[in-house]
Amino acid sequence: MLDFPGLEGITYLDSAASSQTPNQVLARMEHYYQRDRANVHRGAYALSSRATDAYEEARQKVADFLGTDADQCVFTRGTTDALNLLARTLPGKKIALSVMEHHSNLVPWQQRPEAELIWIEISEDGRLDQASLEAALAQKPDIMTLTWVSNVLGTINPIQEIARRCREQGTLLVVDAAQGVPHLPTDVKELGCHFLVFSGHKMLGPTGIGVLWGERQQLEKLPPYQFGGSMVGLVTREKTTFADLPQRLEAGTPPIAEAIGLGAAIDFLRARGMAKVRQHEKELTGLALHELRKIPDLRIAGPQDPEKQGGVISFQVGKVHPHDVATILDRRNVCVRAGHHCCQPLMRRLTDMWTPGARAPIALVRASFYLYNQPEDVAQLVEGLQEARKVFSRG
Amino acid sequence: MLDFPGLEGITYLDSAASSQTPNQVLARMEHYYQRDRANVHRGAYALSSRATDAYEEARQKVADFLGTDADQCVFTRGTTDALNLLARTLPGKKIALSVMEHHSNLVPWQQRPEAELIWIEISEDGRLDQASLEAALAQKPDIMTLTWVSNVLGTINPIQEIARRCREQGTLLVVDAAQGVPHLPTDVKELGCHFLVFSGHKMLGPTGIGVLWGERQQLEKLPPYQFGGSMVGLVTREKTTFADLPQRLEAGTPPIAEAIGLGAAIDFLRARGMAKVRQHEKELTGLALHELRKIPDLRIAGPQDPEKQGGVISFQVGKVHPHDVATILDRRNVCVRAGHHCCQPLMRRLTDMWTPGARAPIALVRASFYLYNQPEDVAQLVEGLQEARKVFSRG
Amino acid sequence: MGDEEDLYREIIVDHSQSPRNQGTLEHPTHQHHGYNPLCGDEIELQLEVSDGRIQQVVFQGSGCAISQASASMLTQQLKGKTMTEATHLIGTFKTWMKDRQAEQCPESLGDVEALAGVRSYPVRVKCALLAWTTLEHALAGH
Amino acid sequence: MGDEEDLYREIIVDHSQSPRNQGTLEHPTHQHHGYNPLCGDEIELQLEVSDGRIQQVVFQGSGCAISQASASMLTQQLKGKTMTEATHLIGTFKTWMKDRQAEQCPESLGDVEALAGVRSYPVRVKCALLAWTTLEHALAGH
Ligand SMILES: Cc1ncc(COP(=O)(O)O)c(C=O)c1O
Ligand SMILES: Cc1ncc(COP(=O)(O)O)c(C=O)c1O
Repeated sequence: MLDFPGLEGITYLDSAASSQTPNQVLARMEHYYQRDRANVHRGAYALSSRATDAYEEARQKVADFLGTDADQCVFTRGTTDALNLLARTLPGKKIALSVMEHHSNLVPWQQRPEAELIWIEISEDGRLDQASLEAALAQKPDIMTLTWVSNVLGTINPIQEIARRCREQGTLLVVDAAQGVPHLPTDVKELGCHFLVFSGHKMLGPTGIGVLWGERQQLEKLPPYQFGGSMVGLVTREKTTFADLPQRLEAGTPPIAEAIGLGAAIDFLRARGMAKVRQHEKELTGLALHELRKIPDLRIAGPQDPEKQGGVISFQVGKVHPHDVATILDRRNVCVRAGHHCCQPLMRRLTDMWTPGARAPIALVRASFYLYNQPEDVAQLVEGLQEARKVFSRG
Repeated sequence: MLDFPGLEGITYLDSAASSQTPNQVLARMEHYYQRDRANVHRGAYALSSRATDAYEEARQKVADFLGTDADQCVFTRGTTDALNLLARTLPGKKIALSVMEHHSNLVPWQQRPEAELIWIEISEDGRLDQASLEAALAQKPDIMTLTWVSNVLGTINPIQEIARRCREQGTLLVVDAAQGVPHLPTDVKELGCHFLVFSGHKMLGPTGIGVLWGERQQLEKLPPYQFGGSMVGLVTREKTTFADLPQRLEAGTPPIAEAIGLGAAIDFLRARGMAKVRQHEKELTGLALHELRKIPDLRIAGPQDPEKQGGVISFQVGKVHPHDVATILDRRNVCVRAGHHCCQPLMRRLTDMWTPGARAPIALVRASFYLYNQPEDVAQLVEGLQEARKVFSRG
Repeated sequence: MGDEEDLYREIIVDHSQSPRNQGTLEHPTHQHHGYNPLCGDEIELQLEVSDGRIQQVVFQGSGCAISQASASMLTQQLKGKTMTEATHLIGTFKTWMKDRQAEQCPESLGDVEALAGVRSYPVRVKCALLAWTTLEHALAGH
Repeated sequence: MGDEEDLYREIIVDHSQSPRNQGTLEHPTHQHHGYNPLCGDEIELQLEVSDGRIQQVVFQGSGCAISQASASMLTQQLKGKTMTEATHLIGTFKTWMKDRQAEQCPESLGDVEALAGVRSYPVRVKCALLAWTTLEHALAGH
């Protein structure tokens, strides 16, 4: 794994939190810093023009990756930033969202003045509850916002089908693709949603960068979110006119190196092929589910079906607390996450399903895969879990 | 200049737009990506703990650099982001600001619902007009927001004195230190303002990072700006409690590598010594002013006094348009900016002073210095300007 | 892995699986609800102080083995202590937790010393501390 | 620096300092105000078209030498041309500006060809184009 020096000596199973970054991405950013270091869109000299070209080429790479045009791709600081932008600028009161949303796709909507949230429940196997989805649609929400892939359950939601329904009735569909774009072949036209957002750091890119994609017509309706340099036309003391898209939504000096790094990450992913990435993760997920099911007392959340889920598996190991499991794994250099995974309402829901009446919400251990993981990593995980069980059966 | 590979073969005089980045900063970020690559504040494993430590150490470095505590330093995506945060969350209607503000410290305030702007004018030599400042103070604005150092005129504003006056009457003072912190020794307690913001990319750091510093008492009053992961306490479907500072103001995965890079930039600056940085720029500015004044028809804006200004000089070369000047300089690999420098109201004001009655606002050529510039760079600039004059005296 | 290094000694596993002094008091004079939002660990601590001494101390909680074992072992140490002694104990424990080097605890903490291994896991130190900061708040009357 | 490379040929400097066809019309049939917010260049272009031909064309503007010289030279080319010819001219110029390789302009553009050097300065191409996109808008009746 020469491309990923960060993986040396560790079993990294936390790509859903943040992925590793290949040397190719670092080299491309370094090239910017060492050879093209200037601000963009501003300079009247060749260096700045090179920086601008590199930045805009990165935007084109994002567009090609999503099957769309560059002016529909707004660089943000991440998924959370993009979702806050939408929650602040989209009109409407009735907002439908699912119980499996990440805090970043929940709290911004919940905290909107006068927001009326419509909750879509989940089934026992961690998928969107069909009846509840129908009921939500029937209320004709102004906005529906859904995660493409759950960062806890792994569930892949049927965005295409839901988008069709939303369009029929004039509901705007926002897709949190933080766990989708990095792992699944993406074509925004095929998906059919109105907006789609994701982060660079979960797809081999650097921290500090994300993307807001929007249907052109919808994007054009958005008022500016932040104000400042680069997003203006004429500025007088009294008033300001604004630039065209995508600049209108990118105030101030943008994350230049980060955008360029994301472009390089996309090059890396395209060279591998997203269909292959998905296939690889599907196989690992299948293997892991198979192995984990053999461990007594281990309880897995979500669909437990590699066809219906991404490379994310969350579970409990008997009564051993997830943090203790994670620490025991960490002693073997196996990196997993433990806790509520920024999904407290989902954890509450799972608690009510798994241990009805319990006051404290459960926590889960999560293992997540990416293109650099191998069957060997699953074996390491399983061994570590067996040790955890042993430690806690001494008492 | 081995530390700055970006300077090879060029005369870089545009640090006010964005500075070069030393190898030490790149190496520190690379170390994070290659050895500590994980998300922060979330993992239950050693790798993530190292990432968190590195991120929080960077915050401590920022705090030490400003003479303050770490929990008062909020990482933002840049100056513009920080100013938008303040413009969105600070209460008050009457906002005083100067004519020399950058669009990023103007448009966010102008676009606030019900904002009542009070303008502080400038004198002929590009300093805050004393009478106008007094008049603004007399209106007891809720907020006064001022640039520490003008990115066009170079003017260093007397923040300490103004802060004292603001405090006497309960006006909150926000300081746009985008051009201050990179170039002047900074002690926020000595300055006495309530808030201070700046960007990493103008002080040898990476793009995509900035800082909002606030007096603890004032910072604590700010409601959250963006919502999402990391900034919450308890989240239910109905409501959310928020984390303590500084996390409360940092939603989502933060710019981890960028914060670490900024920490390394601060190490670099401290090793050089900020007093020395200032002294060096003062000398270069003095030299440049001396040489530029010898060029016929060259008109300089601002104080024209290295004691009263930072390393920023803006000017016109006779009737030659600034963009043509910049291009002629660029052919000699001398990088300067030309245009309105994101300060259209200031350009309007200068137009009214310099060419009363003119409809179109003037533009200016700007040369700006940093610690890596040398007297040789001034000589290159002067030679280029002489060529520009020659080209345009042929006609 | 040496015994000193071992985070999950039998005594810790035992305390976490069979916590001592669990329950609630009818008339607590001091109490506090400690919560770590990052990991969800919770401890509800109740004390009965009279004649300047801690007469009774109980807790209820949920969370990882470290946080619950630490709470259980803490309650064992508290009974009969004066407020000053308790405050002192908190200080001693906190200092020791943050010092990976210190071979032994400067003062006997009884079973609590089994938490020595936690010091090698910075991310888990906050788990061990929860009961103690909760006690601190309870004594301060928050 | 070869002549072809030279951005600021005498003819350009001359046009920028003494622009041709400056002014305003009393009864323009077509007009447009072109503005580049990034650099502040402005061009107000007015035309009088009758019998399908451009009879009069004038401009007023401010900005860099490239933008003003380009406008001045453009007006020289337009007089007497039909709308279709003018539209064709715009297309030819735009294509040529974006092609750094093309030795010569595919069609004679007269003095305009002195702008050849601009093609080596991508940041300045937009300056040369401003007058032409303004004309495009004017003809389209915007
Ligand atoms: C005085 C001043 N304020 C604000 C800014 C905006 O900073 P940024 O673009 O890094 O957000 C700049 C630089 O562009 C500046 O010079
Ligand atoms: C489903 C989902 N949505 C949103 C986010 C937030 O992304 P970020 O922290 O990069 O803004 C994450 C990851 O943390 C996620 O998994």
